[in-house]
Formats: sequence, structure tokens, C-alpha cells
Amino acid sequence: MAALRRQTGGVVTETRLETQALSRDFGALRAVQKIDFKLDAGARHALIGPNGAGKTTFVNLLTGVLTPTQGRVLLGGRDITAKAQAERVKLGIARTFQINRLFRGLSVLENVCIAVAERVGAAASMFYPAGRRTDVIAESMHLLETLRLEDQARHRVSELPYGRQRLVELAIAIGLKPGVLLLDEPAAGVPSAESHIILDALERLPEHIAVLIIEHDMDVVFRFARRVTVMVSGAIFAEGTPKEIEANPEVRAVYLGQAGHG
Amino acid sequence: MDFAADFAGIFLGGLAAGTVLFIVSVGLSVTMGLMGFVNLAHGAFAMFGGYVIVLAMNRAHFGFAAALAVGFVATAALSVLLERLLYRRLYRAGELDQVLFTIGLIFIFIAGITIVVGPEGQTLELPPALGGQLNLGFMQYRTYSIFLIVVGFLIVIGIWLVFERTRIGAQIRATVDNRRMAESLGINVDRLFTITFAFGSGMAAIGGGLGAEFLGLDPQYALKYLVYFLIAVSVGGLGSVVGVYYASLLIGVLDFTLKLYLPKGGTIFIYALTILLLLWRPQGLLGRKET
Amino acid sequence: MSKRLVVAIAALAITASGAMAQEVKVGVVLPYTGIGAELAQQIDRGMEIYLKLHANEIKPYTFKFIKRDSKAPNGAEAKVAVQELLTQDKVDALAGFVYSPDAIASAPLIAAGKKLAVIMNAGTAFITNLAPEFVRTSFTMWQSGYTMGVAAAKDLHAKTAVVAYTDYPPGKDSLEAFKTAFEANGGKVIDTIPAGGPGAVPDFTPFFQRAKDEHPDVLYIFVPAGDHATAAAKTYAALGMRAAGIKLIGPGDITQDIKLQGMGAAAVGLITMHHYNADLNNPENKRFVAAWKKAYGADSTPDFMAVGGYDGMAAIAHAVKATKGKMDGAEAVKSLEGWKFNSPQGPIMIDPQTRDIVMNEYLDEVVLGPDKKLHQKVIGQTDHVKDECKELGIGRCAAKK
Amino acid sequence: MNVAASPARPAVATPLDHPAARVLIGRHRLRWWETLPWLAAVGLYFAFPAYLGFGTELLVAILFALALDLALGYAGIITLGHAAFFGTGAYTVGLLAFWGIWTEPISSLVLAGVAAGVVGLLSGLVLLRTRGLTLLMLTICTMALLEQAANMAHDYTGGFDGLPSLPIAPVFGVFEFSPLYDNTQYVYALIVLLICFLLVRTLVYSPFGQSLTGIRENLLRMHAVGSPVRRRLVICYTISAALAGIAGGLWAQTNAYVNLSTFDLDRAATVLIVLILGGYGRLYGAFVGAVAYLALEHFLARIYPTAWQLGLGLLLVLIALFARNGILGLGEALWRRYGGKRAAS
Repeated sequence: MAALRRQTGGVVTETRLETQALSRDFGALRAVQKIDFKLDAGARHALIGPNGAGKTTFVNLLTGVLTPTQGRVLLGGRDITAKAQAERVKLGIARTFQINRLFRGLSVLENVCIAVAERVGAAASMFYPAGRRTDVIAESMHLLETLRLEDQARHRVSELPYGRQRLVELAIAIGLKPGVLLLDEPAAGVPSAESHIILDALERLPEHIAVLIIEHDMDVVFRFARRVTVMVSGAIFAEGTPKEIEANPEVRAVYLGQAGHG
Repeated sequence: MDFAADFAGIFLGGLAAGTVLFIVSVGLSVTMGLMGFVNLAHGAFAMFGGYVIVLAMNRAHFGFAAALAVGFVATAALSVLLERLLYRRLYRAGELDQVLFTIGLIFIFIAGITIVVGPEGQTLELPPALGGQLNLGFMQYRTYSIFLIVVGFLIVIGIWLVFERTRIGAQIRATVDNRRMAESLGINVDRLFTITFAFGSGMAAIGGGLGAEFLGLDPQYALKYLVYFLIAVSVGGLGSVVGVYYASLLIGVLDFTLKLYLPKGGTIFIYALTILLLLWRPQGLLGRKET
Repeated sequence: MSKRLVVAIAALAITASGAMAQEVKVGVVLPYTGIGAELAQQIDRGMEIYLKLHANEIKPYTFKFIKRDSKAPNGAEAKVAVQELLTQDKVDALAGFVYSPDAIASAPLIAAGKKLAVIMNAGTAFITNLAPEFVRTSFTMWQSGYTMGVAAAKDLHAKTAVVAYTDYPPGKDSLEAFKTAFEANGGKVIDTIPAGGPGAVPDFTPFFQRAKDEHPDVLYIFVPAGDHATAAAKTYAALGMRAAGIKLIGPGDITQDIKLQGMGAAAVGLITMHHYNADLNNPENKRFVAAWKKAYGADSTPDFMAVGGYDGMAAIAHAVKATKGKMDGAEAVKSLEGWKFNSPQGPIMIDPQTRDIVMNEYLDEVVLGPDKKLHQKVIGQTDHVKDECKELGIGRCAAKK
Repeated sequence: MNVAASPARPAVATPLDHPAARVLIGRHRLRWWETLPWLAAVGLYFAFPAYLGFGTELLVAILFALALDLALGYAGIITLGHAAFFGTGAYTVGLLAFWGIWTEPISSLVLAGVAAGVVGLLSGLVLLRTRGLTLLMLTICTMALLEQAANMAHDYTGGFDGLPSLPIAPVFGVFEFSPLYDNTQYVYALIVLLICFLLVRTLVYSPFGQSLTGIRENLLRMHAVGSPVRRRLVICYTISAALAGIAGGLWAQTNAYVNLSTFDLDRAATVLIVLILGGYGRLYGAFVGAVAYLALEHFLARIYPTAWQLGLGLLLVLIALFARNGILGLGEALWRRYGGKRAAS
């Protein structure tokens, strides 16, 4: 692995995910323009910006849902721009969605099992009962325990309160054992009474995973992120530590000023 | 007959055939696009309306226009009743439950018409003014075909104006676009559904009456043309009135031309055309692209 | 509409004669629902009218009909129905069969069940070869098509013809029959146009436009009776083809009596060849039509379907008497070979070789009567028409001995 | 039942002892009540020998619905064109037998399955890029094209009239198909159904089947967990097509004829209704739906041959309105409400 190394505040870190001049147009609209971005191993990086800034488009470019108009995506130094979504998942990029995308009719445990089975390569086997893959089931169950979802493991996802459903969304992504985890507003829509369970879960994420989180809730951002990138109108507007960003008057003007009380 | 007249003849014939398809299908496109409801019973409403129109003319001796109006109103009224009582319960059900329900409804319509009116086909006697040939200056053509083309054009203009220029049209467009958003903007989506459904069914009734000259009218009508209506809707794009119009005319003209020059191909053309058009544009000619 | 499963025709059992009434069970397989429902009704009524008019002759036997719906014309339902009629209900004879696939699918069962099976409509020529128990009292497409081919050349003096047909076996048979005879008599078929299928009514305009551009003397069409035929006649009129000097001709299927009035003025001048129309001027037919109108209303009329049922019922009644009610299959068939009957359509006979009907064909022209209704006027007649398909041994009609 | 213990934490009870895990581990095991349909089928053979013709039709319908269930119920491929494969199988058997090329029934059935599978694979590769109404229309049109092709090739296929009186060799050279009494056909069809059922059952409880369910429940999420969705769908569609082809072949053999109706929309729509009525995505929905629909149709038509559709229509409407997911769905809801005490969780 020809990993890129660079110096950040005296610590040697490894860049997991990188984009170079990444752009995407929708007709005449340039939703993402020439973004150069780096996500380090073990990062806790937040991506913020006003609605329509192109954050979700950016995530879709990273995961391969959309193909870029220009630019490259590199994972561990390797160009993955041409890779399909499923291949990128195999290479270790997992994500959650802003709006839940769950297997609503299935139990919580099954939701996780599907992801785990896919990761360990069990999912293609046709003539062997899924119930005999106890390794898959045990790992999934264990994961639910770490997220404190074991009591709901039997329930259908559609019967859970929304906060717990967000947690299942997270569990599926973690079940893929990613090196890079992209979280699209993990606490969106969760009532404030429940939001602590999401935050708790985020804080217990394995340390080595590089996490990029899109979030509106500044409490979450400042509590969780060690680095923040501000996106405005499809371009990077500012980047720095949470303190630097909070202190940046321009950022306050375009963004925090309008949404900073939350 | 010279080439230009030949060409015009083909074109007019195709347009007339396409117009019939359009008039029946347009309601289906709007209701399916707006409500996401798989209403396979749409053809049954067309059939019901056609029967009302034919019976009004043959038994109650209504004029053609009056009978069309009666057919529209009766069918719209029936559809409101069914929408309020039954359809409404299934808006949130899966599409397969909707399929089951609407096919059941088709069976009931077929059996009902067979029991009440009889299994025999009905014939619609056109007013004399619409029979025969019309002199277009450079050629003679079937008057009724010309009439249909004009009526279809007026209908599409009318619906387009309603969609683009009225409040309710704007509401419908907004709801087709994003239902949740529309609801949060305070649009009364339930009421909108009822109105659109009634209108769509009424249009189907008109189509059933106007199309009877070409398609006939018997209890199996509800099933035997269903595929054609669905083809028009899917090729045109769900929820797009103009799309359905273009699709109907395109299919009408191409099918007509191919049948004229290659009659041995039978009905293959319409299916092959549909496959090609849908593979080319899976969301339909004017449908919105899914992201 | 309310037909019961079992209609016991017992009105005739009362009159004295001493003999015990013996019940004969007839399984009737007809499409009581779906696109053929109207045809089923005609046949059903034709059978009943026969029993009404001949109550005295059929004594001491009574008939019990067990009616089964053959639904869509795919053979599957008919086959199960025939099987159950033979094995559960133990019927003495089978009758009906509107669609050829129904008869074809049932053929192996009928051959195994060894009971008389009277075909009252299905017109694909080779069917009677499939089981020795089949007897047909209706027609084959060849009888009208072939005769029309001869008449078009000889009586109508046509030199060229275009054929437009609905693309399914009766249409193809009719085309083949017409073409064979027309060309054998000096005519020339310049184009054959398949014009849609039997299900949905197509728009006939492109097909007829093509025919019009080819300027034949006659346009021979075969389309199913009803909506198809009406649409075809209207398209013919709307395209101004008569003014262009093209005569519209066809088998009498297209001027089926129950559909005739619905075709409107467009039908006037249409020339067809058929074995029956309700206006036929003979005493048997007058009695038949009068009884029909009395039973089913003055507006209703029998058509060739009804006559197929009527003659079929007559055949069954004959077989019952000939076998003294035993209705052994082979004996029943034997009693009908060469059987002659004076039908509303004129004298008929069952061909002893093919078990197909031999009958007269009438050349009819549609005219507007003084009562402002459409009628069919006989303008020519061909006697004792056999099924030419089997006579000539064409395709699958070639007799397998 | 031992697990490689997770190193992170000393398990008090292993994760596999959790009730949710136990459900998944035991799900593929046979239940006692799963023998009931088969016992009923055997019972019918002895109790109502006169109904075996209808019974055979029923078995074929169940097999066809089961094939559809794999694609529609499990993978969520909404199709109204499955008769394309039924017809392909039926014509494979029919053409081989009618033209005297091959009449041995078991190998003919295998060929029917292969032919239909190939058609399924080829059409699946093209069509399964689309979804929803578009896919539905594409499946209908593909089926209609095949039907038209069969009609146009009438010199070989007999067109609308079909191929009559197919000679089918005795099974194993011993058991002959009698046209009048369907005893042999019934047993033969039952055994074919059983074998196909076991195959489908194995598939749906495998991880592959689980991933199909995932595709049905949320396609986008399946992409996001790295599943090769298209490939899975095509494989599933191909297997489903092959099974439908076997059903079609079986139909041709037991009826000893084949015609265009094997390709028509009526057949495709009926099997869809049967499946929805019974309950899709639950294996036995095909059985319940086929019995309910066909038996009702059959006997209503006998009692009231002119308007049986009314009763059938009412049934469909009522089930759609009051039961989610068909008769089995209704049964499950009632069971949850009144019968089954929920296991403690």
C-alpha cells in the first residue's frame, strides 16, 4: 500500500480517502465544483454547509452512486473513480443515508445479517441454509449488543421508534467493517430526547475507521468532530478544527449566523 | 393518389388511432402519476362510460354530445363513490394489493354489465354529420377521424391550460412532483385525489364513447385494451399529459404505417416499438428521471 | 340471463304413451362467459327451440343438459369440463364447442370416452379427424370460402381480389379456401393482408387503405362476427371503397344476423356466402324464427350459431332414437352417418366419410327492407356443399384412415 | 451450537442464544404443518378420484405460482409476463413431441426448463435494468412478442389452434398417461411439484434467498451494502423462468396439447392474482392462492356458468381491502391477534 503520509500537527497520519478536482454537473447546474479533499485514517471529520450546498451529492460521488463529471476519487492512494458502488463497498467505503434505507419488513437482526453476509461472501451461496451460517448471525448479534440494540433484535424495523431505526442504519454500515464511513446526517429526524443514543453510538465507533459526517446539528458537530469542512455552493469554503471554524467570521456570516443557535 | 396524399392519409389515420388511445389513457396517466395508484380498472371506467353513452343514445335517444356529457358525469360520479369508499383504503397499501383490488373490480364490472345489459357488443350510431368523407381540399378523408384528431387536440390543450394556468393545476403538478412537500405546503391532497380521479375516469368514459367506433364495446372491453392503455402511459411518462399525447400519437402513426406496408407483422410492431422506446427512455418520453 | 346449471326439459314427459320417460344426459360445453358468451347463448337457445318444436317426436326420451363454461378460447377449461362430464356425470353425449381449440384439446378424451360429441360451431376443418366420435352440424370455413371463391369468379365476374383476414385459423382457412377456388376458376388473388387478431378489434383503416390502393375487383374479408365485422364494414364505407369500384365480399360470418342491424347503412350491398340467414324463405325456417321470436322477444333473432345448435340437437335426438336410448358412441355415430334432416337452413346431411355436414350455400346480398331494417336477399345458391378441405386433402385435412 | 467467542467481551450467554438469533438459526427447519398440503394432495387422490383432472391443473398452477413467487415474492421483480416462460416450456415439450423428435417426459421437462431458463436469462439481462411500471410493461411486451412469434410460425406451432394430441411416452416406460383418467398425470405432477418446491424452499432459506429479500425490501440499500444486485436478480429471474418453463412443460404433457393460450396475458395475470391472493413471498401462498382461486372459479362456474366472475371479483376486492398480503397475510394477522401468544422478548 503506497499510502500517502503527511504531517498534521506533528503526528504522522495516513490519508484514507482523497478527491482531486472532483466536479459534478446536473445540466447547467454545477452541484460540486473542483473539490480537493482528504480524509485521514481514524479521522472524525464533519462536512457542514447550508441546504443545497452539494454535501449529499459529494457523498454520492464518493460512494459511486453518481459518476463525476471531472476529477478523481482515490482510496488509500488507489484510483477508484471508475469503480461501481458495490465494488467500493468491498474496498471498504460504507455509508448511511439521510433518510432511512432499511429492510423495513425484516427484523433488526436480519437487517444486519444481510450486510454481514454480503461482506463475508456468504450471500451468494444458494443451497446452504442461512441459519447454518452461525458465524454471520453471531457477529451480527454481537454488533447489536455493542450498539445496545439487542433487546430490539427480534422486532421488525418498521415497528421501532425512529431513533432506534437510525441506529440500525448505523449498524448496517458498521457491519460492513469499513475503513471509511460516511454518515449522512445520522441524527436527522431523531427527537432530541433520543438523540443521545446516536451520539453515544458515534462515540463508540472503532477508532481506526475514518469517519466523515454530514450534520446540521452543531452540537453534534462540535462534540464529535475533530476537523470540519464547510461547503458552500458546491465548493469548499473553509476547513479547520471546530474551534477555528467557529471563530471564522466569514463562516459565521454565511452559515453559522443563520443556523448557529441549534 | 399522389405521394403527398398517401402520406397525409397515413398520417391522419395514425393520428386518429393515437388520439383514441390518448383520450382513454390520459386519466390513467394522471391518477397513476399523482397517487402512485396502480388502477388497472381504468379500462372498466372507460367501458362503463361507453355503455352509458351508447345506452343514452340508443334507448333514451340522447344526441351524441348530450350522451357524451351524461357518460362523463355518470362515470365521474361512480368513480368518486368508489374512490371515497374503496380506493382510499388502499392508497398506502402495496402496489400488488392495488393490482388485486382493481382486477377484482374489473371482474365485477364485467359480470355486472353482462348481467344487466347482456354479453353482446353494443354499436354506437354516429350522427350523420360525422359519417362519410370530408373534403380536405387536397384529398378526401374519413370525417370521424378528422373529428377525433381535432377533439384530441382540444383536450390536450384544455388539460395543459388547466395544469399550467390554474391553481388546481399547480397543486397537481406540485403533488406529482413531491407529495410530502405538497402536503406540508397545505395542499389538500385527499381532495385533489378525488377531483383528479373523477376527472380521469370521466375522460376515460369519453374515450370509451368516442373510441367505440374503432374499438367496439362489449363486457370484455375492460380487459382487452388494458395493455394498450398501459403502453401509452408508460411510454409517455407517468403523470405527464403531454407525454401521453406524444406517445399515443407516435405509437398510432408508427403502428399505422408499419401495418400498411408490412401487414404480415401483425401486432408485433406495437410491442416491439414499446420495448424499444422503453429501453431508450425507461422513464417514458416526458417522465421524470429517477435519481 | 339466469341459466341454471341443470335445465330439465320435462314439459313433454306428461302426455300419455305408456312408455317410461328415459332421461338422456347431454353435456353442453360452451363459453358462457367471456368474448364468446353471446355465441353460447345462440347455440343454447337453438337447442331449446328444437326440443320445443319437436316435443312429440322425441318421446319417450327426456333430455337433461349439464352445462359447463369453457370460458376463454384456450381449450383448458373445455378439456377439464369434458373430462368431468364423461367421468363424473357420465353423460350420454357431448355438445357445443364454439372454439376450435376447445374441440381440439378435448379430442383425445372424446376418443377415449367413446361418446358422441356434436360440434355446433368450431370450424377448423381437420377437427373431425381427431376423434371418430366427432360429428359436426355447423360448418367448416372451407364450405363458405370455397363456394365464394367459385361464385366471385363466375357470378360476380371478378378477375382480381385482395383478401384481408383476421390472423387466426378460421381466417387462414377461409383465405386458403377462397384463394384455391378463385384461382382455380380464373381469378387472381393479388394480395393477402392479415388484419389483426381475434381479441381486440384493430383499426382496419391501414389494411383497407392498402387494399384500396391495389384496386382489386373484390375485397374478400374474413373477420369474426360482431365488433370486428361492424368495424370492417364501416371502414369500407368510410374509405369510399365502393365508389372506387371495389366490392366487399366474404363468408356469412361477417353478416351474422344478430349483428346485422348494428352494422348500419354501411352494410348495404355487402355480398356474402353462407349456409344460413334468418331471412331464408322456407317453411322450416319460418317456424323456427317464429318460435324463436315468441320465446326470446320480437327484437331477437336466431343466426347460424343457433341453427348449428338446432341441427346438432336434432342429430342427438336422432341418435338417441336410433340407439334406443343406449347412446353407445360407435352406434350413435353410425346412425348419423348419411343422416338427412330438413333444417331451417334447407336440407342437410352428415357426410358418412368425414362426419361433416353437407349443406346448401347461399349467395346473399344485404339490402334495406321496407321496414327500414337490413335483410339478406338470396341471389344465388349452391347445393350439397361438402368440406372441400377434406375433399382435396389439403394439409392436416388429409384423411388419416 | 458453540461460537467462536468474540474476543472483545466475555459473553455471559452467547449471542446465538438470543431469541432473535434462534429464530434465524431455526428458520429453515421443516415444521410439522408443512406436510399438510402434501397429505391433502395424497388424500385427494384417494378421496376424489373423479377430480384428478382438475387436481392436475391445480398442481400445475401451484408450480407456476411458486416459480413466480421466487421472482415476485422474494426478489420483488414485478412482472406481468411470466407466461413467456410457461409458454416456452410448453412449446418445447409440444414441438418435440408433435414432430416426433422426443417424447420421453422427464427429459422433456428438463429441456423445457432449460429453454425457458435461457429465455429468462437473455430477457433478464436486458429488462432487469428497469423497475416499476416500465419493467411491468417490458415483461408484458416480451411475452406478447413471443406469443406473436408462435402465431406467425403456425406451420410448426399450429398457430391459434395449437398442436393437438401430443404423443407423450409413458413415465419410466411404464406409467402411461390416460386421457380420460388423470391418475398418472396427477401423481407425476405431484412429484415434479414436490421436487421443484424443495428446490425453491432451499433457495429462499439460503443466504442468496435472504439477499433477494433484501433487494425486495430496499434496492438502494442493497447496492450500499455491496451486493451485486443486478447479477442476483438475473440469476433469480432465470431460475424462476426455468421453473415456470417446467410448469408449462408439465401442462403440455398432462393435457397432451399446447396452444397460444400458454403465452397469453390471461395466464400471466391469473398466476399473479393467484399469488397475491394467497400471499406472496411466503412459499405456501402459491398453494393457498391456487386452491382458493381455481377451486372457486371452477365450482362457481359450474353453479352459475354465466356470471361466476362476479363472485371471484368480490373475493379479490374483499381480500385486497381487508387482508394485507393475501389470505396467508390475513391468517397471520388473525393468529397474531387472537391465537398466538407472543413469545416473551
